[in-house]
Amino acid sequence: MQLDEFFVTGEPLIYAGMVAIVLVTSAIIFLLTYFKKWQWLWREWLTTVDHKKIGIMYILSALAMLFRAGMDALMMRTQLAFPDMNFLNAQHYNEVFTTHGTIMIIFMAMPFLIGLMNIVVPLQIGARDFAFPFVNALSFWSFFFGALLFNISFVIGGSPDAGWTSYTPLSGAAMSPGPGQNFYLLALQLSGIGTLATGINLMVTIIKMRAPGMTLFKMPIFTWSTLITSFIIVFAFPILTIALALLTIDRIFGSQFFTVTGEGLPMMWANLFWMWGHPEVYIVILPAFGIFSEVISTFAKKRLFGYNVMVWSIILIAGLSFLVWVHHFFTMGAGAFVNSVFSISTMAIAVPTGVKIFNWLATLYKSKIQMTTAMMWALAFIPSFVIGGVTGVMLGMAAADYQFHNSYFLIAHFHYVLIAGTVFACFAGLVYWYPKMFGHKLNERIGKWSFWLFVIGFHVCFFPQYFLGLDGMPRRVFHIIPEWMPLNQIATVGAFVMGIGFAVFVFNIYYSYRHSEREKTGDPWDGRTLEWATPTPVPHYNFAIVPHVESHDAHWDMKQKDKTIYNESKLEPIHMPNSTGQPFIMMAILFFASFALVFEWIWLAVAGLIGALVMMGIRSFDYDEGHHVEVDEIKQTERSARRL
Amino acid sequence: MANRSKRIPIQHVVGYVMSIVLTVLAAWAALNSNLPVIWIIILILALAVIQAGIQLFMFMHIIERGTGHAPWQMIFHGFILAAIVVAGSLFTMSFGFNHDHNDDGGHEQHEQHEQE
Amino acid sequence: MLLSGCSELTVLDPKGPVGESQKDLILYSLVFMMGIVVVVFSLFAFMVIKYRDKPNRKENDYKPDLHGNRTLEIIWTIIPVMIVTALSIPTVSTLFDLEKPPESSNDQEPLVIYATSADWKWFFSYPEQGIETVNYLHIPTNRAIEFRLSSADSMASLWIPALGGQKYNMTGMETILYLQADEPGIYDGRNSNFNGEGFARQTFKVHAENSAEFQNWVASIQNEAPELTQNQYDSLLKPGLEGKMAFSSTHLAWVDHGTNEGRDYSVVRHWDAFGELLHLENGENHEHK
Amino acid sequence: MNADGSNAKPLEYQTKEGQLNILGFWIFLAAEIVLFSTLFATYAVLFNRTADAPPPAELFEPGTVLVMTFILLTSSFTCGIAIHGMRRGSVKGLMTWLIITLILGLSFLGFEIYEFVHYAGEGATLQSSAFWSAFYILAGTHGVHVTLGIGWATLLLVQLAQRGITSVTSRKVFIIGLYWHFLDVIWIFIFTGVYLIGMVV
Repeated sequence: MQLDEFFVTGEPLIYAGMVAIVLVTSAIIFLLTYFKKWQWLWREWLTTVDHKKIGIMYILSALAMLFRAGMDALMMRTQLAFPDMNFLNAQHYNEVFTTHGTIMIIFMAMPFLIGLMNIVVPLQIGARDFAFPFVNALSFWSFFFGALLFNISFVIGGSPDAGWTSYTPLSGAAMSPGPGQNFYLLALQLSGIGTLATGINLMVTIIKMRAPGMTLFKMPIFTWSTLITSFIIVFAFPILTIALALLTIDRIFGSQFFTVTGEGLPMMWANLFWMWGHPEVYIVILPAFGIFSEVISTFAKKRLFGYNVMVWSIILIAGLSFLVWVHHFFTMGAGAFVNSVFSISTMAIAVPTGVKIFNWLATLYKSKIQMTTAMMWALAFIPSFVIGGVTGVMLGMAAADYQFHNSYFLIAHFHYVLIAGTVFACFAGLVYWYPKMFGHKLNERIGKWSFWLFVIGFHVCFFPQYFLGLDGMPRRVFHIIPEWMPLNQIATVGAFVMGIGFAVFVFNIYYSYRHSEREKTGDPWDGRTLEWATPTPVPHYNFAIVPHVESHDAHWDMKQKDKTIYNESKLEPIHMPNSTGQPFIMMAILFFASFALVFEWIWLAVAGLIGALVMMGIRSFDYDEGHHVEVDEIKQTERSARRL
Repeated sequence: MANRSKRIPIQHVVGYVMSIVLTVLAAWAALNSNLPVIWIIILILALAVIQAGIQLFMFMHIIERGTGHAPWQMIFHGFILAAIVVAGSLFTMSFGFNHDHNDDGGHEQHEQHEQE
Repeated sequence: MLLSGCSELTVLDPKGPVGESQKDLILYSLVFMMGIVVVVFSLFAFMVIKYRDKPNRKENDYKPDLHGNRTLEIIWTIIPVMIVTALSIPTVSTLFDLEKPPESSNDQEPLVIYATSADWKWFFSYPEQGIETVNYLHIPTNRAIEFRLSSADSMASLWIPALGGQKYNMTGMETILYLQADEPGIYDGRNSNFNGEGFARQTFKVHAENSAEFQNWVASIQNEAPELTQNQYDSLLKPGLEGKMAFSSTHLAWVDHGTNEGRDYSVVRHWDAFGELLHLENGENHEHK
Repeated sequence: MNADGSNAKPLEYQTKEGQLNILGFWIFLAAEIVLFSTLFATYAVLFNRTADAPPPAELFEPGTVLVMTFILLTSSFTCGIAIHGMRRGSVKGLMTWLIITLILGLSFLGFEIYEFVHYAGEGATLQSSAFWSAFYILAGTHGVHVTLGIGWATLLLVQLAQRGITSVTSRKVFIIGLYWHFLDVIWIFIFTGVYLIGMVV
């Protein structure tokens, strides 16, 4: 293969990207070497199995991905600002919207939420780590290398360009030759392994490792939403695994699943993709509901209204999420009967969701609302999400969907639910749990600036898109006609305001790191759940003594009764797992195997696969039992953390 | 466990014999019986479900209380999802389209729906 | 102001009975949605303004342990159920109606047009008239059109927003879409389902005209346009952009991409061409219509 | 099955870690059910789409398939006996029956490879049509699972020889037992859904 086929050439924007990548990489290498931090990096981060550190790595990666896919979004909005704009050509635009969608869903929204789950769930249920810390590290590295594989397509080989849904036959070998689609398939496959493993891990953790006294219906609502999300992951991701595998085999080994030749059935890809894809939507929205519930009840200083109903509505939504996938292709011609069935099941989801909205509003009733940044993100969610929700019901009406489908109406709808739902929740959750993670709050004043910029920008960007859709503007076109210009320009302005809001958010992280007051109490928000009972910084074993829980606002209860979870006389040695480099190495090997398969270098891929199997064999013979933290060490840690 | 002390695991032997019998029965139904095709399919699928049950309950001890109720609940939901995936795919992929070998088949289906 | 603005939006200003029924459904649902939005927004504003934690708030207005109310919860479960039911009934009946030709033109047989998508152009074949057009469409007003949709290669979707909703074009199978124009005019039609580099340019104009004018147009094509040969058709199928064309015969004589036999007709002929980039920039070939 | 007190629990359940691992594996198996069901769905939808290749009824051989089924059923039985032996504390019984199970597994694989080669010789390959792609990938995925199971169990045999029955090895053996029975469950459905129905329709 020629070097100029290997690297992407001919695009000034991509050359600029290459230069930026080289500069940033060398800067990181230089800094690590200069400050002699390589060993620290390996010991403290790359080999860690501590759920809190893994969670932080998830969130940092997700923020980086948000930046990358956000840049994609701004490029698209720039291209669409004028009818005669020639900033991106057709091919480049197609690549940009494909990577934007894929990264935002797979490499931003999910890892961000999984990162928060990593940090928070064991703390909320009084556990000392995940059920399988080793697997947790494996999951993170599988996501990390999957994201890396997807992102290098940008400079090596060429990005995928068939949309994040990658519909066949367009994405098959006949119509999309070359490595682009292989990057998509294998990167998703690689990170999918980790997601499935995380789902199993979280389920076992929540089912088996709760503190004594914490029955299922005394779990904090975020833990509940995590449990249900894991359930969806466990049952939805295998479908994606198979769909991706079949298309990969189609492309690389010439089978005929989704092809035009050999009586293949391209429709089947859409069917399988959305059988995973619709539950996937709930994988990223249910944890968001959990976060909002926690934040709203904390800053309203009031118990969550209708806890049981909130839980059951999550369960109901999860069940229905597996029964509505056809609404993504009502227009495929399956006939009025099939469409009627799925139309009704789709609209049925509005019922439990509506109930949740009213329960949040009722939580605010007779409360004492504290307008912190986290609370503002949560409050902004309610009206914004309602707009997204009601337009979702409109899309669910199949007969009307024939007009909405593939138009900007749809684009506006899913950005309204995914940004107002998931992204607001990520920000709310990050601001809320930030002191627990880093030992200091984010600056409130700058936080509110970023909030207002982002939220106003969001509405300015996406509200006009409903009307563009009704005016017949289809999604994924790389240029507009003059009639659509005014609304598009408004949207573009909004997008840039959102971009500024994000920049201010990131600046706030830096500013607060330098200037924020350090946290002393471990409970800066007067919290309600167990994670606030731990000192800050959280010791690596989380709880010196596993607490006994009596209600779902465990910490609130303890504060009312003047109890604490710490009692020096009851300390016992704590068993903890050892750090290990195996997850990192195993996934690095799989990364190279996948990379080889992208370019269809079969023997190299096979060698990599064998390498990964060997690593699994090594793991099988690994009888590392972990270590014990002795009582004296616990005493010392707790005294300094609790400032006793 | 009751069968822990026994030398010969009765439960396993019974399960094994039953699964052999069920397999032979299914093969006979499919290859040698004169039942209508649809009944054969229903019958052998039912036999398969019974056999799967034998494996799960008699060999895999799915209701053994070593880890609580979660195992059988998860497997149960797994089978429900499997039914949704298979039946749902057939449902959505075969109705209403006018395609493939018989050009008129789809039309007939269209009309049937209209009458419904 | 909002409403007057809305009536200029294509989808809400339909020119035929199919689009009309969809518009009615959309406006009907919009009423419910507006209702929900108004209720939720007012409750939200009330809560956020009234229950902010500010100095000299009345202490008896704060009930930290208030945690549920069964009656209320039942009420706000039942109301959404009722709304969903109210939306489902017209949705289902419209769905079944859309599978038939519009009733307003029951007196005539629908005009059959095979609409075939190929990367990135449209072929419209009129089997009864024995003519075929590329990238533009003439239809008579006040008569149902039965589009038989298929694709020579990638999946596309025929969408004429002024006349009604869309359906997919797929190779190896046929989907049927009924549309009808009641007002003469020129409308925008396009492929709305992303299918590769030339996607944004896979558009066409629909000329809706009264029956007599339509017959005149048909006659002029029949008399003046050249015959479509298989060779020419094969080269037109090659992925790329084409201008408007008309022929006095149809490609259905040798291939119907909506059947199993026709499914891979284009792909086997142009296998290598699908990988080649057009290097399509904005502004180029823009005025091919 | 009878309920029992915690002190009577088999060795593999006695540690917290053992319980976590076994539960985790059950959840994994639930995910595997969905994974295979996706392949079954693909197979069912693509049924009859044989294009120019021979239809399945022409190629499937009832004899071979029945023999394969009996081999796998027997291996599932011997695997159960192995676990039974483990719970009685007999390392020798456990290892013997496990080795028998693996030999049966290998012969199953042998038949499957023969079968695939035979079909390919008749003109039904992975590439020849949608139906045959679905057939090979469904049956092949099961075959790959069997292969991985054999490799995995071999590693466990080494560990058993080194360490005997401990809370860790017993947990590992119990889990691979679950895995092996599960593959039998999947095979029952392949036997019924693919071969029998393929020969009937």
